[in-house]
Amino acid sequence: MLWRLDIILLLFLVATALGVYVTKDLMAASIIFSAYSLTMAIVWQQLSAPDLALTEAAVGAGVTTVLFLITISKTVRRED
Amino acid sequence: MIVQKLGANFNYVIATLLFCIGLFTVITKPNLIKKFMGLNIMEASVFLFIVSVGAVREGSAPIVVKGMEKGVQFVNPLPQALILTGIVVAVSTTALALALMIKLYEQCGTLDADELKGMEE
Amino acid sequence: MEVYDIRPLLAPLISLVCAVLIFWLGDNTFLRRLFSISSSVLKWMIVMSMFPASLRGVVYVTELLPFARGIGFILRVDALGMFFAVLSSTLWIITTVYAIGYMEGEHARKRFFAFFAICVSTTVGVAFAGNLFTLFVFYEMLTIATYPLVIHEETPDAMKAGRKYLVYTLTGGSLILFATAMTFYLAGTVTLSENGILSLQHGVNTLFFLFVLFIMGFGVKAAIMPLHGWLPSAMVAPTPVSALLHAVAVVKAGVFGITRIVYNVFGFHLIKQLVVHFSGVAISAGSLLALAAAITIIGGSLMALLQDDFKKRLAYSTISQLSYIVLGVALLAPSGAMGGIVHLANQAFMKITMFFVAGAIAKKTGKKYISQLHGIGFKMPITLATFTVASLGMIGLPPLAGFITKWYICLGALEAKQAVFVAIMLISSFLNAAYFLPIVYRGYFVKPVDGDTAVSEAHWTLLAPCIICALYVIALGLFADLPFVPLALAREAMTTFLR
Amino acid sequence: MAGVSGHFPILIVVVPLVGAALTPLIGHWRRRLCMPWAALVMLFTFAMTAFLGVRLSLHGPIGYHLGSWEPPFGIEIYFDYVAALTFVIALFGFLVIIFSKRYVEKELEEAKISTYYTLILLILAGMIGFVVTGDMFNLFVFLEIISLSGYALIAIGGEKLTAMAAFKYLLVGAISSLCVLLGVAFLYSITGTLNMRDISHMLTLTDATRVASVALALFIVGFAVKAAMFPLHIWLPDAHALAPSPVSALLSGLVVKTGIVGMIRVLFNVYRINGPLNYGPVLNIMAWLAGITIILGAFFAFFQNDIKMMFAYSTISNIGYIVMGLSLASYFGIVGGLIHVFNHALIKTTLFLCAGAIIYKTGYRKLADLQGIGKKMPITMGAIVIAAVSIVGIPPTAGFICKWFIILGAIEAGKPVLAGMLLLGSLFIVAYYVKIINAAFFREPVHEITEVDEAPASMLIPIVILAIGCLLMGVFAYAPLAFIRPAVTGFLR
Repeated sequence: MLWRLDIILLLFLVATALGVYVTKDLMAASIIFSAYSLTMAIVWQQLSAPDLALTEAAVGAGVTTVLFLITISKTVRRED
Repeated sequence: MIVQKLGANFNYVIATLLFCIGLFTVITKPNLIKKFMGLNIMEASVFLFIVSVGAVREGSAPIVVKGMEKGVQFVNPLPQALILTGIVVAVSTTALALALMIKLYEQCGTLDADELKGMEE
Repeated sequence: MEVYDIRPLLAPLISLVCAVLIFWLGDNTFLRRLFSISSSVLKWMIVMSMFPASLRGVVYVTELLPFARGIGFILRVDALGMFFAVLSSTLWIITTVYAIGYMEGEHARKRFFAFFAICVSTTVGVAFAGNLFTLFVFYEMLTIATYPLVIHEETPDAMKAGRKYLVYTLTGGSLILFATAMTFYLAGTVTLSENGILSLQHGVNTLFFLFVLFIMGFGVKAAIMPLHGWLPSAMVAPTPVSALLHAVAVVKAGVFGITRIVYNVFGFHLIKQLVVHFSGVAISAGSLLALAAAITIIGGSLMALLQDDFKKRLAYSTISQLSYIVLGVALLAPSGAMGGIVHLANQAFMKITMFFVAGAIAKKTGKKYISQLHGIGFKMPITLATFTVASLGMIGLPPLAGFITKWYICLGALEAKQAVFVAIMLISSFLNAAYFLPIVYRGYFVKPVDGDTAVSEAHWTLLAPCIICALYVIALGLFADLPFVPLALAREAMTTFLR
Repeated sequence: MAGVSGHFPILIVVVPLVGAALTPLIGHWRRRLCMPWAALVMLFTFAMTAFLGVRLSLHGPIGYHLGSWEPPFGIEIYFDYVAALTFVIALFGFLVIIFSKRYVEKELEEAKISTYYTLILLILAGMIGFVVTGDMFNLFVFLEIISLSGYALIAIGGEKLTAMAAFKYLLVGAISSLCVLLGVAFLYSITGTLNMRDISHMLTLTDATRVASVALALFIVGFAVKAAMFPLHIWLPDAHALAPSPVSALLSGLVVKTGIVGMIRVLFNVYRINGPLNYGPVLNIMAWLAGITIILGAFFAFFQNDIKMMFAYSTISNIGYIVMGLSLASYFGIVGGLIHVFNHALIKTTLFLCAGAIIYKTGYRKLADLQGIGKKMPITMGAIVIAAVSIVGIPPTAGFICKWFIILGAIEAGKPVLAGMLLLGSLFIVAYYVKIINAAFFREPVHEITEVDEAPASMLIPIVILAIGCLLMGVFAYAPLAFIRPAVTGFLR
């Protein structure tokens, strides 16, 4: 039954990626990107890569998002 | 038949799809921050692909636990070690890029690639 | 017989050292002159020291480090190379004296004399090159070293001429490089040999293509029409440059290259067999080259007739005269080859006299156009006398130098059973007379416009070279067959090549 | 292999890396010591590479297994004939550091000086590692080290638009790195190893040629971006022209070569010309693209009026030379390509350092402003002339050698048209170098640059050494050929 979860997760990845693409508000986009990274972390757990999952959760979802947010706060918030 | 094949390679299909979405974002979005989100999506998709290559269905994590019986199938640990390096590289690239963007914004007052291009001339 | 010796290297090196010294200390006029003259004399002595042995058929060789399989710097003094080296080193002394007088008061003399020395160094290098590769190296260096001399005036005109010069010659150089590489690929070597290095087994069409490439490459400097465009415009350079480089070094390097290609790369026998059939018409390499030369001889003369600028007229005359040499070589007959090689020297001495005269007149009176030269013979009788000697030589009047050439080339044409070229030579002689004699006539028989007929010759540094060269023109004709004259060397070269 | 010298293959990477790590600390303690420290580190590395080079020429390639793990499990450093390039990297790195001293003091803020030397050491370490590693993944890692420090170095000057140039480079560079990574992953998925020689061996056994082909395509695209091959060259001119001059010298002379070395590794060490995958058509396309690169690079360079911009475009066309030589896949062609990797590094480093010296002294960089500079800075301009003559390929200078070999290679491969393209390109190249030389020597100055004199000795010495190198390497070409010949023989086996 577990592979169903995999499929849902993977589809969710696609959805978040598209979300990043369409969102005009950069702040929102970076939050969605964070969700993308977190989902990715879970996928990696599913693929039996716990160390990667941990790193991705911390670095991908955490640090990168924070960096994005800092940049956005210092520059522009909207895309156009 | 096609569905079966698709199911067996579902990870790869998704990875490719994500790669394309990322690339599309990089190419079409004028905003530099957005471009970089796209690049991050691309990177993650490549990592997903590589880990999927090493993954064995129903294999266990490559960690030796006490009292483990022999013959357990491990997933291949090498790709994961590579990806770990890859993630670090990706985040440092992102950090550098974002620092550049802040600098660029201070100098030019915009992060729109088209406007910046106009400024270059 | 080959003898290993350092002198072939020493001869080009000495003027290179001279150039470095001039760059370094050349701001001092005395030192600059000292270096220029002493190195030219020294070089002449080195070259001449090899002369007697060379006449006996000794070949001096210097091999420098080869840097890749089959390719390296080889300097090899055979009779033909010796001939060219004697020619250029002799003329360098004379021209240096002339240049010192002519450049008095001009700007950037340090640069001028330094590059002048480099040019002569590379010319001797071309003469001594023992393989195509070395030949190409010196040939390209010559191009580059001439550029600052061509644009010496730094006027927009000069810059334009310089650009044109580079475009033409470097394109030619590229073709030579390509052809050299192809030769290396086909023959496995680029070392010049007395009877050629290529053979028919490479395929007639390939060889013909290669031949055309080489001729087009060297033909730029040899000013074969239609590749001659750079030569007339390069006349903006100071006269010593025009004289030495455009009558001796640069153009002769092209002609010399063609001679090398025909006799030492392809070889006399191979060229004779090189016939391609193009849509039913048989074209032989030799006759193609001879045809191009014939067209240039006539075309150059006709163009010369139209020029009023003194140096331009001389330039077109050069174009025409150079093709005598090419024609002589292309006839592939013993006498023709000999006439061509001898004309390397004859044309040089005659043309350099004329350029010296043009320069002396321009320097003294500021007159650059032929239409201004009324009565110049009253003011500068000796100068014009030397010019007259040279023009009569050019026309081919016996016993002057030009006659020897024409005699041998006509003989060659008959030997090759191509009598049409005898006719070409005759027409060309007529045209020579048509564009040179009016100058002489105007100088001696038309009274100057201002009526001033007081004799005022140019400075001796300008006059002496004219006289020496004119005497040489007479000597080359009168004593052509004495053993210690270039003719003997030319004969030696010819007999080895056509064996 | 006894004693410390046995560990040299890894030390040449580790020493500059550790040196880079220590530079900020030293800078924190005494800022003035940064430059001597960096120079010392590089000199030391240089000595080691020289030792390895001699060893290589005497005993052949040196394999080194990290932590004594035999490949394919451990990481292998393989000091082969291509790796002899480390010698050049270390030497030029050293010269560039010497040159940087005065330049950096003038052009950079004081706080950035230690960062600057850190990044320089890092990029050099990355390059040395890239060249010597025998492991595909390490190739990627070192590529990223080079790229990241490269992006930062371009932007360090803080001039207007440098951030833009760096960003452009970063974006394209990141995508190209991803391509390389993906290529590595593909290869790993079909061979199960990351060691180059193992992969090469496994490729002969596997039948997954389609995957291998895709991986090859990814590698070529990835490295072509790094090497700035047409049509992936757009990032280069800005990046190389706007960076501080010593950095431009490093980038143009050496860093673009990582793309080339990457191609060499992939094409000749991993896939092999006579290997199972027949990639002749790919090479053919590359050769034609290289021809276009040569001509276009030279063509655009002609219309620039900024000297650094000219040099940057000239780099593009020279990369075309190299790629053409390599992709001819004939003995002479590859020899020509490889020797130009070295010769172009020499020439372009000279040119950019000279440009740096001129900008340092006058503050001008446009050709129109620099008229008559040749009389004021004769040594610097003389070096430019030597380098220009050399890059144009006038014998007997360094640039001629490669031209000769590549043309020979084109004829050998039966593609004389490519040789024609190369010659045409080199004629274009003449055109814009003549422009520079004319402006510098044969025109009257427009600006009052009377008080300008020669650059300081710390700048002149590297320039003079390199310019003499440009001259000597034409005559003593057998020295690099001693390393290149066996390398090419190995490729063609």
